[in-house]
Amino acid sequence: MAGTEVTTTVHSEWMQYAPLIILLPMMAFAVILFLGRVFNGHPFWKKNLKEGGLIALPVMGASLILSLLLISEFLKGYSGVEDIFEKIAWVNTGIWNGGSTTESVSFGFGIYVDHVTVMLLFVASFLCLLINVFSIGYMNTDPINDNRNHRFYAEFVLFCSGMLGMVLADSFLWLFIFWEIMGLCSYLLIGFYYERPSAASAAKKAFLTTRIGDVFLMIGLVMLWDLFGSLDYAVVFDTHNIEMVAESSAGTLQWALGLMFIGAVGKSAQFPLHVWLPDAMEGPTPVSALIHAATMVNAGLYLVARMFPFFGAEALHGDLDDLAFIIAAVGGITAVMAAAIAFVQMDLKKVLAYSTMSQLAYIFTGLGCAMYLANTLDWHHDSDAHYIVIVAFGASLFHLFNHAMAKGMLFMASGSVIHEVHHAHHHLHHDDDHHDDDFDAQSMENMGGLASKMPITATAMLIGSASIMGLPLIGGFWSKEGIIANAWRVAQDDPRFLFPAMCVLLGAAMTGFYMSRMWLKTFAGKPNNEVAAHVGPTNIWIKTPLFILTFVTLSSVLLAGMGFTHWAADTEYSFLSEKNIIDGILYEMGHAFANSDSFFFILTYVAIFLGAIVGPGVAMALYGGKLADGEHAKPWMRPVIRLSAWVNKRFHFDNTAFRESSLATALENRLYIDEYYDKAMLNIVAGFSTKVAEADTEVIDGTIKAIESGSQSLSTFVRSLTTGSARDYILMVAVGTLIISLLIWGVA
Amino acid sequence: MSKTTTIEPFTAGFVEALSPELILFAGMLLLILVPNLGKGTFRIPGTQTRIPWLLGGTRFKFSSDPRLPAWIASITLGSAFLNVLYVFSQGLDRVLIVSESGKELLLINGFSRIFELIFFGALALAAFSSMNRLQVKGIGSKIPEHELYNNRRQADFYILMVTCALGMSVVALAQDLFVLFIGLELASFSTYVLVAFLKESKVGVESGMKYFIVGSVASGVGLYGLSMLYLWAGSLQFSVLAATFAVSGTTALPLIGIGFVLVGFGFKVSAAPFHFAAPDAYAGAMSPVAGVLATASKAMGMIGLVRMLLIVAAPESSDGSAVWLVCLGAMAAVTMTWGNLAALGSDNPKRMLAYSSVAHAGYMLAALTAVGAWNWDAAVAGDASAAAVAVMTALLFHLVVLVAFKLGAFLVLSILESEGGASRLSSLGGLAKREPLLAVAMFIFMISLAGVPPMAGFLSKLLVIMGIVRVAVGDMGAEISDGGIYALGDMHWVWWLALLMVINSAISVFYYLRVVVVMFFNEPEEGREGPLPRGWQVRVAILACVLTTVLVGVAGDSLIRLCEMAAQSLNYNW
Amino acid sequence: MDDWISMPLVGFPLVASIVLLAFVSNTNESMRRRLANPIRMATLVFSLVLLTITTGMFFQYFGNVSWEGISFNNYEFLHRYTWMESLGIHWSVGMDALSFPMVWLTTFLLPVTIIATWNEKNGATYFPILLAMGGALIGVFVSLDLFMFYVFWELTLIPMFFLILMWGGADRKYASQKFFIYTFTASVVMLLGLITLYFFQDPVNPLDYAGSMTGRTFDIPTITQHALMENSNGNWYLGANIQKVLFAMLMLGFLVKLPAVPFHTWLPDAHVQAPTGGSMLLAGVMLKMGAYGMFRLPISLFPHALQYFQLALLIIGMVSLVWGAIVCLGQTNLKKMVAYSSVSHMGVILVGIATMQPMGWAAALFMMFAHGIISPMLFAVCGAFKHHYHSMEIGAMRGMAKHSPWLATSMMFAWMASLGLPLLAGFVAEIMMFIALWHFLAAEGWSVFWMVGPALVLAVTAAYYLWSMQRTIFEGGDETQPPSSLHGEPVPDIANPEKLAMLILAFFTIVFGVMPWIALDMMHDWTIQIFEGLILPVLGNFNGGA
Amino acid sequence: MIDPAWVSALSALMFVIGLGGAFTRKNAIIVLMCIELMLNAANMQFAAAAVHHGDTTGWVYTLFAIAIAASEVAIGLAIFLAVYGQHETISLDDVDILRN
Repeated sequence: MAGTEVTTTVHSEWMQYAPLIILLPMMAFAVILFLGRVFNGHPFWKKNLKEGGLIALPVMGASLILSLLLISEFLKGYSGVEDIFEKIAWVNTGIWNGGSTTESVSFGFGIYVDHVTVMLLFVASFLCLLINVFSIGYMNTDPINDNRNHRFYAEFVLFCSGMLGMVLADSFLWLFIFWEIMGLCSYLLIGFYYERPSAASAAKKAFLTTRIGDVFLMIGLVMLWDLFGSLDYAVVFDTHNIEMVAESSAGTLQWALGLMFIGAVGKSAQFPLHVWLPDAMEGPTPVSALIHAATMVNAGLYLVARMFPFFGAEALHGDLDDLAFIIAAVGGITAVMAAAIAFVQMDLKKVLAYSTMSQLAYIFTGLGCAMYLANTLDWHHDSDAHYIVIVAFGASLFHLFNHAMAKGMLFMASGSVIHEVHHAHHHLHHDDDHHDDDFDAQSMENMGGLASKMPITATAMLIGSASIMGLPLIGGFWSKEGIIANAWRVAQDDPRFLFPAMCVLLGAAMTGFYMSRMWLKTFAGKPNNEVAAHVGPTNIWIKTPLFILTFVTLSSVLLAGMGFTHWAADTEYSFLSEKNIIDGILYEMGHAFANSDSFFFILTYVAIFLGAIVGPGVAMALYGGKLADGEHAKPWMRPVIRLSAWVNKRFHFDNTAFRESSLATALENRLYIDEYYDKAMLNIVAGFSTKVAEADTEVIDGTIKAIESGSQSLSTFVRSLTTGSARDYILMVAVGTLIISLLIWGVA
Repeated sequence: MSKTTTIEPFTAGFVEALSPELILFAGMLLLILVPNLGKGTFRIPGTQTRIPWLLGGTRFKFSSDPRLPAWIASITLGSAFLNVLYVFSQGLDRVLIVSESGKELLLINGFSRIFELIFFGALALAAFSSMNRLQVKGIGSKIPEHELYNNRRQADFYILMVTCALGMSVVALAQDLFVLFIGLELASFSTYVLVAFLKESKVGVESGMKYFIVGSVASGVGLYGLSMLYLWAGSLQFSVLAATFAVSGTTALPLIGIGFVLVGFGFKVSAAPFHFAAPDAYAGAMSPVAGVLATASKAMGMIGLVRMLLIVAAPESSDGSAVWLVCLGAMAAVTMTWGNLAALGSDNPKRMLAYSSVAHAGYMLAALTAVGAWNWDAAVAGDASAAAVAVMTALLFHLVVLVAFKLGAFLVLSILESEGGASRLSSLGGLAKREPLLAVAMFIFMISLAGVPPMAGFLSKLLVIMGIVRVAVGDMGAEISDGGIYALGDMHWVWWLALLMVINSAISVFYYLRVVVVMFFNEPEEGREGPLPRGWQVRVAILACVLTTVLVGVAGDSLIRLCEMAAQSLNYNW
Repeated sequence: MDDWISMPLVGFPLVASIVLLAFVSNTNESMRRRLANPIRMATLVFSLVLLTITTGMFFQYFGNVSWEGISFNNYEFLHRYTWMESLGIHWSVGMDALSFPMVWLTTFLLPVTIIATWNEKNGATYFPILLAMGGALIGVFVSLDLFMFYVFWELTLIPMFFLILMWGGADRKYASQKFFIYTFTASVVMLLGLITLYFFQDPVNPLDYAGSMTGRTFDIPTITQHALMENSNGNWYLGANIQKVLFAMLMLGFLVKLPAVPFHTWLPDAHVQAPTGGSMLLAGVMLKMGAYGMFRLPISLFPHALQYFQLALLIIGMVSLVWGAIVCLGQTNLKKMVAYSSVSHMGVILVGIATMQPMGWAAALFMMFAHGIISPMLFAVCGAFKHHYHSMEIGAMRGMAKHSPWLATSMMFAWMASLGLPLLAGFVAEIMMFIALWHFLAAEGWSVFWMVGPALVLAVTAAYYLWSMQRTIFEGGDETQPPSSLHGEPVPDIANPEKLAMLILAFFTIVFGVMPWIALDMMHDWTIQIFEGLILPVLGNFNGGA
Repeated sequence: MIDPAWVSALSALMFVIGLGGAFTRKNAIIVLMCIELMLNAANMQFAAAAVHHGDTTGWVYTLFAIAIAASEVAIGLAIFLAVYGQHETISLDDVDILRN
């Protein structure tokens, strides 16, 4: 077995330093935490090192550079299946199968690089760096964070370490280990404002909910281990090993993967383990951006994507389609549900949170469909089928990429808005202590018409929203269309998939609505109140990452043209190998807008119609509006605002009936799911545990105490026989004499 | 084993053989004479000439010292003890003292010697530490003058101690049941008076009366049993009884007779249901006396039981188990459980120790029961007598070390008693603060009684359990190596006595620990915060007990060997 | 002299503590107060000497001994001295890869405990008692003689009893007695089992080291070797029936010590009342005596019975695991919760044993070790909490992160370590237990529902730890007043010695979490050796599982 | 000459009366008398047995037993006297400070 396999090919000298991608942030964690503990409040620490922010920054930069080097090496043709450096034999142990010998087993740590890895690696390290930059601008300028930012940076870098480690790990075990470390950091960061009860309970909720998923993941891993005798990718993805397992226990494998998928559901906040994500917005905005939009929630997707080799294995042909359906269906449900809840949210970050859930659900649906295709099509031999599978898988990964970039940006932008609204509020009310009375800087009620005041932010938000909505040619459009198309393709094969397919189509329209609503309510129209009118521009630390990400999002058309969907999904397609960029773009556009298959041709336009016209249209009708007089948005935003104003004027309708409907109430209450969970926790779990604790003292310890008190009362009884009267003693002697004599005589 | 020398009384070798007893006798005479030495004169009748004859009258200064009797008694008992030790170190000869008509009277061997060791040791310690216990003028006393005792009362006390020792040693040596009985009565009468010695207090006399009256009934029953045995066998020589028993032991007369005799000894070892007077006696008597009752007196009763059960009604080698097996097993079970249960709720440390003494009697009876089953498995005859010896060794060892920690515990109580009573647990309160070393000593005694390693009490309990289990398991080990498969049901039922015994030890921890907790946790009682009464003698005695308890516990091998040798020298009939 | 165990590791701390105690008890109150500091320093130095020795043993500095590759029933530093010849009792000491980690752990925890409870009252007697505790504990682990083992087994009760009685909480009287009596009761039954085992030897052809009086021996290596021999009929020397009885009797003692449900109720009482130092040693090492004993005696001696009782062990382990965790959830007392979490973790050990897999056993061994580092930290945190806030109630103090960041951080770390966060020591054991359990269930065709318990526990453990943290570290902004138990005094953070102790414990938790192989490799080797030396020869032929 | 068996029977009767009296009577003196009765029963039995076996040792036993009985009475009465001094009663039922 994989055990202690030793390195094979080392491509470049520096590749041996790949573990530093993980280790550097991990060490930075200790350094920042320690220095912060010691030098807290010191001016140099505060001003020059930004309470650790400027220690984290170079470290994250180094991680990014090392990652890029690794990625470039991979793109040069490094196949990545081999380990880069000598594996650490982390745990050596043995098992006994009932025979006359024991088998030795080893769990090692190594690094595994393939196409999925490099994609996630880039996303993680790139976003981590940007968010680090953003954090310096965001965290260090808020007095509420004074003297505790070192905690933020320490936990932040540890989180990055966990994320990068999870991506780079060469086995499911280490994936799980880093996965849990991320969970810890998420917990700590959500609870950053520990003194707020809501933050404390949100942190607990996040950890616990994901923990429940993790439990299933762990069991799934254990089952998987038992099937393959290892958790190393190299072993479990080995065709021969899969064949062996497929022969005897394909059903068990499906169970194992299914349980692992539950872990992904928890981490990626899918129904029914989605409840933690909206609450997690209690953390500082960079945290929301990083963890709960851009990276950590992708871990679940990464895990599912990692399972692809099983679905694609010839030996398991047709064995795993049920699981593929479940993955797609969970995605479908969550996509619609989250989008619906997002309709009624007033909190800027919460809208984004639900949007995140919804978009992740898209990716799950996409992955589910891709896996169904891989599992049912004969794609190893049929090149058409091969193409279909690869594009389906690639589209999901591409959406992951696009969504990560766009959502990271959106959160940062929203953070910037909140930051400035907050400042404006302070400024306005000359509040010098940071008690926020009732003012909620995150509520869209307190915004409106900010497009002119924060042009870069507004632009970023606009581009990001467009990407999420899937407006043609921008960012997520490419991937989203792919997902929808594949869902329907599968639905043609297997009617079960009509459900997720309908969901994603519906979701497209809903996304269009709530994203537009968010943007319009924040940036268009007139300021909703005095505070919004006094918002000013942001600082450079905040602007820079927004700037960069705007361009990345816009440039996803280039990535699409470069065949991202192909090489991200399969090593057979190498980067830039197929066509030149222009050809690629033309090809993709042709594929998207002029599909030769009439079904998909129509589907594309239906999707575009729903996502780009119906959704935004309704939103504009409800929330569109001109900026306040004298305020001017940048030229590229003006058409949007004007359009919205026009639509609003022309098509405005009264939605009070909806807002007062029970459905809206239900949506505002998150469909009561949290409530049920809380009730279940309180009544069943807490109640049961109290009963058990009582039983422990009353019954188990009660037995002990009863024995004790019983023997005490027995003692009292026995001692009461010693009456004090010598007559009784003599009587006892006489009785004893009789008994002894009888016993001796009788026995003899 | 060394050969037996047979001598008649007052012939050559008699003095050497009975030197400890003669020392005691001499000491007794000294105790009578010396405190009475004075300026007494004898007027020759008809004249005015007074011849000083040194008895009576105004005492000399040295003879009026109230500690003099204690010293004499201590030295007497101590030298008797050392004498026995010396005899042991010289190697033992078996000396049988017979009457002119050839009746066996006394047998001096390892078995009897080790009991003498117990008796003299216990009594010497008790006498030595009573020096502070019985108040004497002007020495370490906080008690008012009128409560002090004069030296003549002292002399009485110590004379009784020495006669008690003398009676006990006769019991140890006797080869004739009646001689044994005489010795027993001598010792008993002494203890009756010793228990009732505090005649100025209500509890003192009450305990004396109860102990006397119940003891008299028991010995009356015993004597009647003796007469039945005599009627049956025509002699009370152990050798004759044993021989007769082997022939016609299963008729009613001897069996009931043996049962009656057991009652007499059962009272001495305070086996249930003859133990009732014991707690009352211990509680009312002075602590050193109670200590003697719990150790030496118990050992004396145990001799009787051993002689009766193992020599006379010897377990038959043909079918193994003795006639009294069930009876004694039941008695052992009831005794140990009763004692422990009763001790559990007792608030009076002395009563608690008394009940614990009952429990210990139960353990010893369990050991004796095991000997009764020594030959239950015909297949294992080869090793069985060794098993019986092992149990006897355990029994002897237990009796020896009991002196150290049981008497030690009573001696600690005696210090508190001389301060103003030790009849409530709370009187031990705060002992750790008042005199830490004394509390530590008491702690050691307590855990030793409970059988917690590494104290002597653990080793003794271990030996007893080992003995029982050895008998129960028999030679299964060898059987197994020949291919048998054994389970719990294949063992003899005495194994369950061992289980009962360990469970009882667990119960016993409860009340022993309570003492410890009171000493180390509770505050001293009102008015008892000050230092304890002084007196180095009792503390030396306690120290000796502590050292014995600990040293035997960690290095008891030589004592085990000594006991084994003594156990082997018992003239079994098989 | 190459006996590095008898005098240096066992005799030295015991004698030193007795001498110190004897010396102290002859002094008066004020003298004792003045002596506290020198005695504290002395015990610290003594315990560091012990740590140096054991660490030196690990690095092959003392005795050049490798802890791997010791075949089953062989021991390093093996020395026998006749003790009580007539009964076949020897002072025989030695270590293998089973005992060495425990010995190291003891010597490691001793100085840490001293540091963590640096300012304990009545230091002049407290620290020597800690030292005695350490000596007795080491004695348990190095004993290779049943008698000696039992003596030290019980000897550990005495210092712990006094630690609880003299330095404990309000209800210490009850707790100390309950602790003593409960565990003593179980161990006397075990003693009877040991003695019965002792007499299942062949006196006709006595074993080595047999006593002159009994013809049998207490020597563990000899008995172990003997138990494996076949007799002339081809049966195992100890028949399966008697093995079961003896196994059950011995296990009772160990299960109570461990403790396993339903024999666990002494533990919460003892822990809640015990002083911090007592709790640290109690949870850190004393509980492991139970697991150690299981491996050393019943498992090594009665493999058939182990197989027979496999299901029972699994059930007890599962129940402990689940019950302990659920009870934790219902606790309002911080220390009680931590105590019950120990019950739950000890369940992991039992389940690991019940899997009859080398991996499961290695998991159990590593759990013993890891819990031995983590749980002292848990109790150090609880102790600090109690010491500074004069209360043990969860929720008595909120917003600790603000008032006492050091304590809050330590608590967070310890809690996380205990709930099995990866890369901290506890995780390795848990995942190994899981894998071994599943492997066992799958191989034997047992129901999958056995996994429900452990799975549930993972979630419940997280729940109670997080919930308690929410109510202690978190919440409570400026408007929350410090607990009323402080009577308006300023809220303190933990003192420097406590910080140091926390740092040491945290450091080693991380070290053994990230680099488990340091300890695990030798444990793994031990499990392989026992399987190849004992389990496979005995059970391998006719393995039918349960 | 009377058959020793009759003497034995008589002694058994005496013993039973003595033992029965010992635990039915309250007055310590009477109990002491009952004990004496038991001892004398034994004496009679010794005597009868001596006759039966033709063994003179039995007579010696009897003599010793009488001596024992005498000293027992002496000690007993002394103790009862002391008890009366303290408790002002010698009823066994009323002297029960020590109990349980």
